[in-house]
Amino acid sequence: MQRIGVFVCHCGSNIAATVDVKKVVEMAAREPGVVHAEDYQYMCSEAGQAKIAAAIAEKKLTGIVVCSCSPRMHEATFRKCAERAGLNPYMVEIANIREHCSWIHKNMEEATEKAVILARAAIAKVNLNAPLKPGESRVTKRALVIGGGIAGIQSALDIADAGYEVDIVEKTPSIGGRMAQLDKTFPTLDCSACILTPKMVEAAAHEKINIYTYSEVEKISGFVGDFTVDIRKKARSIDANKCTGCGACQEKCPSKKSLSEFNRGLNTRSAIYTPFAQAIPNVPVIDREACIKFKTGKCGICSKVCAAGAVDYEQKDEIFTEKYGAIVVATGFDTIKLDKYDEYAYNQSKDVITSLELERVMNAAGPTKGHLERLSDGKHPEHIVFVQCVGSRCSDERGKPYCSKICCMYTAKHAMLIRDKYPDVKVTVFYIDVRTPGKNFDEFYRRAVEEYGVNYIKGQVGKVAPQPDGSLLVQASDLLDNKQIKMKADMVVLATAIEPDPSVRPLATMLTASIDTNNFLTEAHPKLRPVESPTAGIFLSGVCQGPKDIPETVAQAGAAAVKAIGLLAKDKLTTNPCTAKADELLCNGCSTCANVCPYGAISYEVKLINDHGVREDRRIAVVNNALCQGCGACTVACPSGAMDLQGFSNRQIIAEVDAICR
Amino acid sequence: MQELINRAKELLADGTVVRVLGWRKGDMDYNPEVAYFNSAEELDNFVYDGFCGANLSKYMIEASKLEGKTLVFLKPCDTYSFNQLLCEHRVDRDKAYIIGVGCRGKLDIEKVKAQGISGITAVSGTELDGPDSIKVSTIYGDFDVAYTDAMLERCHVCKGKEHKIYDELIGESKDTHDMDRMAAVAAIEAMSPTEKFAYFQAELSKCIRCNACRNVCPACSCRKCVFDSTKFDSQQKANVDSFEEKMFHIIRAFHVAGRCTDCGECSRVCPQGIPLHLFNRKFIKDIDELYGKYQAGETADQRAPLVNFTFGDAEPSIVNERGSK
Amino acid sequence: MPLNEKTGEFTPKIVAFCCNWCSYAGADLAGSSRLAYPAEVKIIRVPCSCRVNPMFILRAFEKGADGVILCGCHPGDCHYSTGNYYARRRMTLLFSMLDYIGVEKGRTRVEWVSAAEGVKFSTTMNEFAAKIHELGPNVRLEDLRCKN
Amino acid sequence: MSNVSKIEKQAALIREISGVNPYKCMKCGKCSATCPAFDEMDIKPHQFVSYVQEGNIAALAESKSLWKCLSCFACVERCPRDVKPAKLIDAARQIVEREKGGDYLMADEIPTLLDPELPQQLLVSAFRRYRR
Repeated sequence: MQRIGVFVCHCGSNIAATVDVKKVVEMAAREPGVVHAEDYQYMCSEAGQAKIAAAIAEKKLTGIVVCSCSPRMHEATFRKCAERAGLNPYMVEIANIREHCSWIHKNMEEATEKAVILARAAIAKVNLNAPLKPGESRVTKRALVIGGGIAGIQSALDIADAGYEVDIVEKTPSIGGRMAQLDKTFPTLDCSACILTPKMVEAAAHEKINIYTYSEVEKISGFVGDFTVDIRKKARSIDANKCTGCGACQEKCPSKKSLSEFNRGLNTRSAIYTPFAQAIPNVPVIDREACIKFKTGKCGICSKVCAAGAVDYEQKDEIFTEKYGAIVVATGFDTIKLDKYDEYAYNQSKDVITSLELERVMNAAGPTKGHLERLSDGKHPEHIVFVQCVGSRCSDERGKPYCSKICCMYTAKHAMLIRDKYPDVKVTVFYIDVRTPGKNFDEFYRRAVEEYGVNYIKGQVGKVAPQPDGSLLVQASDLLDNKQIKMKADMVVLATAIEPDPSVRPLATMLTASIDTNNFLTEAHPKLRPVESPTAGIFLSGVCQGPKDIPETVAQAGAAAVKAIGLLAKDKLTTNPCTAKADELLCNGCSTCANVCPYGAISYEVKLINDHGVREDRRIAVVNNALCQGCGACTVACPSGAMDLQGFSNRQIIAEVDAICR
Repeated sequence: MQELINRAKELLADGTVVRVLGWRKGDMDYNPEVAYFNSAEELDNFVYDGFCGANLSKYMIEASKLEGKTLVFLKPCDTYSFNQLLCEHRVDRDKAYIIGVGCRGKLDIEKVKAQGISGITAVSGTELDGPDSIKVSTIYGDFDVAYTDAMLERCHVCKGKEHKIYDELIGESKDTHDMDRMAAVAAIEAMSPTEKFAYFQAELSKCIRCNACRNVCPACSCRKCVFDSTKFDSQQKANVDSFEEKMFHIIRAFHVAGRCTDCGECSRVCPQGIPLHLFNRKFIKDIDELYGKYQAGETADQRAPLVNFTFGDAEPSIVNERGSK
Repeated sequence: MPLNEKTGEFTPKIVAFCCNWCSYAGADLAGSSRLAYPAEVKIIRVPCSCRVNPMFILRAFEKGADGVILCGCHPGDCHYSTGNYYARRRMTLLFSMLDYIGVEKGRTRVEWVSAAEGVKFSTTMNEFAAKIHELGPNVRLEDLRCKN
Repeated sequence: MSNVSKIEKQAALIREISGVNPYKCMKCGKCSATCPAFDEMDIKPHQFVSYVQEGNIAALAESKSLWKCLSCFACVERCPRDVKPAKLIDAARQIVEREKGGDYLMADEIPTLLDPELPQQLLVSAFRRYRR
């Protein structure tokens, strides 16, 4: 028989205001196995934990139930407390009488009754708990960073500087990511390339960093400390060791009609190309869809002009299988498609562009060589209208429900840069709210208004209509004047919502990392563990976790790196002991359980079994505790009930059911 | 029948097999028993006629543990069960020598009795190559009963005359399928919830928890049944109320869902005449309709529907649309 | 019959199995957002919806539960990748069987609730409790011996 | 019925008829930016939402806008928050008609409502919608 202690927390008034904690103590004390019950103001506090420890020692408790907040909040706290007091940490159960009780019920009598029942269920469960001992698994001292933008580069540099090997996998031909496409950065207006390219070079030159560009993660197996990852290095059709990056091939390539991904499709590139001048590695890629040699078999000009003989049409995709202890996800973002926003005429007029496209237009290396001009006719614009919140803060399926966070600032930046360089150009910004929290951010926005004369109008644009004379008619609200405005513009710039890069969804599935309805990766805790995925060993860096600007991205990338370093610094990891376990005497060896195991944790062996005197060789399921994550799929698939889950056993759950239905 | 005995003797004699698993005469003509035969002499008691309905596949679980090969006679429908057991690693193919025996449908003495015939002393004409009607001798005289009128329900919904796994075949089989397999299930589905409940309440109240259904079922082959183990706090108890046997039968059917070949043994052996196959068939019907046609035991390397899924599977709420009005 | 001692009203017993990663967290969010639902709902935490054995559900009914609801991560979002897909098939077949033997359909339900869907959790529980109130006490599946 | 409860009831009724939750509005003004009848209106589409939020249905009922809205549903289509001002306006129209007791728009009322600036189609469709 267990000797159980029950500890009821007031949580200040969070619980005690709606639950009669004394009554819970009184009722719990009557439950079988309970030898001690008490309440306290804050059980999670040092004093509260001391009470628990004291009771464990004095009453020789073999199990404890803490009636408090959600186990997701403090289960770990109380387990550690029990462990310090000499009790196996898995002999602790939490009755959630805050989130699931006091916070949602108003009637004290009802809430108290429910709290008693929840306590009773936890007591019934702990009566059947058994001490569990975590196992150990090894840590491969190497990290994988998925995504080679500023987030991935920063994480990789930080991990490498701590002395660990890092591989970066980047799906495009060069690292650099979105930041490489930007012209200037807010709020300091320094040139994006000037601050990014040194970091790219540093990463490429770092002896601990290995970069796989034009590569994708194909398969991930294993678990924290011991991931095995297949990386597909797509065929570049260029021998990177021979290529000198002279660029002759690109110049001579006769197929020049492909839209440049780097310039957001605003101009074209050759079939053999490096995305931009500062690309790392400075090795071109042949776009086999566009290449004449690949399409017709004739051409081969690039090969002829290559003095180094680096062009290799026969090159094949390669698969590298590597082991990692930690994985940092830094897959970044893209802007949403605007197909569903006909009212902004994005698909009808070349002069309606997204802000990211404007970055390329403003950039000296961009399609207009940095001259601000209309893309339809190359004319200098007289009036530019900026539209904020295009697709952000939308509750319908056309856009995204969240605020994209960066648009207010970059729009102010664009407006300011244009007014600075071309004082003759009139700039109007339509906004719903201007959101500029952040150091020097609001000051920046105010400067755009006060010093640069940018006209901010509160109200949304309802319609952009291309006119026969080539101009754009913008119809919008001026909410402060309660007017409907119709104005002519030469260009319209849409502050388009950002969304996680679509590659993150299949990746999340491979990683078994949770993802939210907007495809942002979920953090383990929104406040306390913001850079970790709930899946152990997976860390989140940059916009894959939520919209953020460059400084925040870099900060988070560093934080994710530190978390990864913390993991890599360990020699061994303790594993979750709540794993599945097969009862050898009951196992049929039928393989049903292995069929449903998502981790391949179940294997079979033929073993001599002594079943109450009958000795025979039997095929028995064996669970690998390092692989098993404790989902329990096997336990239900098993017809004989041989497979059970430690910590959530059939009898424990049934005891809870019985206690609730009593 | 003699052909089977002769072949069995040959195989015993040449050492291919060390024992034979088949049927021997019982106390009554309609009660043959499952038996092992270890020698040519023992085979004199061997019998194979219309009453040899017993599915021998399940016995092969134990036979697989014995030294040497066992000769086993399997009817076409029994081979599905054998395949399913093979798929679940419960039988050893190398330990079995399978003779696929012919079948023209198996007989149910209850069907004969249901025709008002009692005091039965002997039944003849039930052999594979026998006449279209069987002769039933009673203390009141002899009666002729058409073979099909005395057939088990399961044979009216026969899965086909093809053996799915065998080493050799002896005897012609007949596809006796002449009824809609799912008709009875559909009829219950069409009832109101109250009628359904009343129907199953009435049927299951007859259950005496003798466990015959479980013990004969080739899919219910766990070393220890959950209803006998302490793992679920559900150890065998006497039935005291209406729920216990419902839970037992639902769970029993659920545990074999996707694995049940619909061999009909459960209903055949139930001493209370409960149509237990109606539970299994309900799952089969749902699986076929929701997840695509599936026949357990069709081959030995299938993935059962309950250990499989597709991303677009129906949500459980579909029961609200498909179920009772 | 679970009648309130004082009011004589029907107070159902409702068991909610919630997966640890999404739905239990969704219930926590409902709590921290103070989104009320009836106290009749009691939550049992399981690691994944695929941990819920049909036996548990029948057991709850046997012991006098009037409704049982299973909540898990949305299909595709399972913390263990595939658990809820198995749970989905299992529960579909089980519920269909319960319907087949004449148990009222509304007594069982599966709902996918993410960690972010506190509102959905609370509305689901309110709806489900309302449905159970409408159906009244569970008499068809209860083990009558357990009552005094 | 007290005035307060009447206001509450009407506001609730508008929400029920329209199926719209006016509190989802983030006051971006896209409805008014979109509206082709904006200049004709005394209460502008985006203000409609605030009037419903505040329960000021009486003012809505008396407003010209009620009959100036073309029901072109451009605002419904473009509203990023699914607030659908045109549906609120339509609901307000229904309330006005119901208050009259007959629930319906009468044929003899049409000539007085005719406006050369507005398409007659609108009145025809309103007639179809609100007649018996």
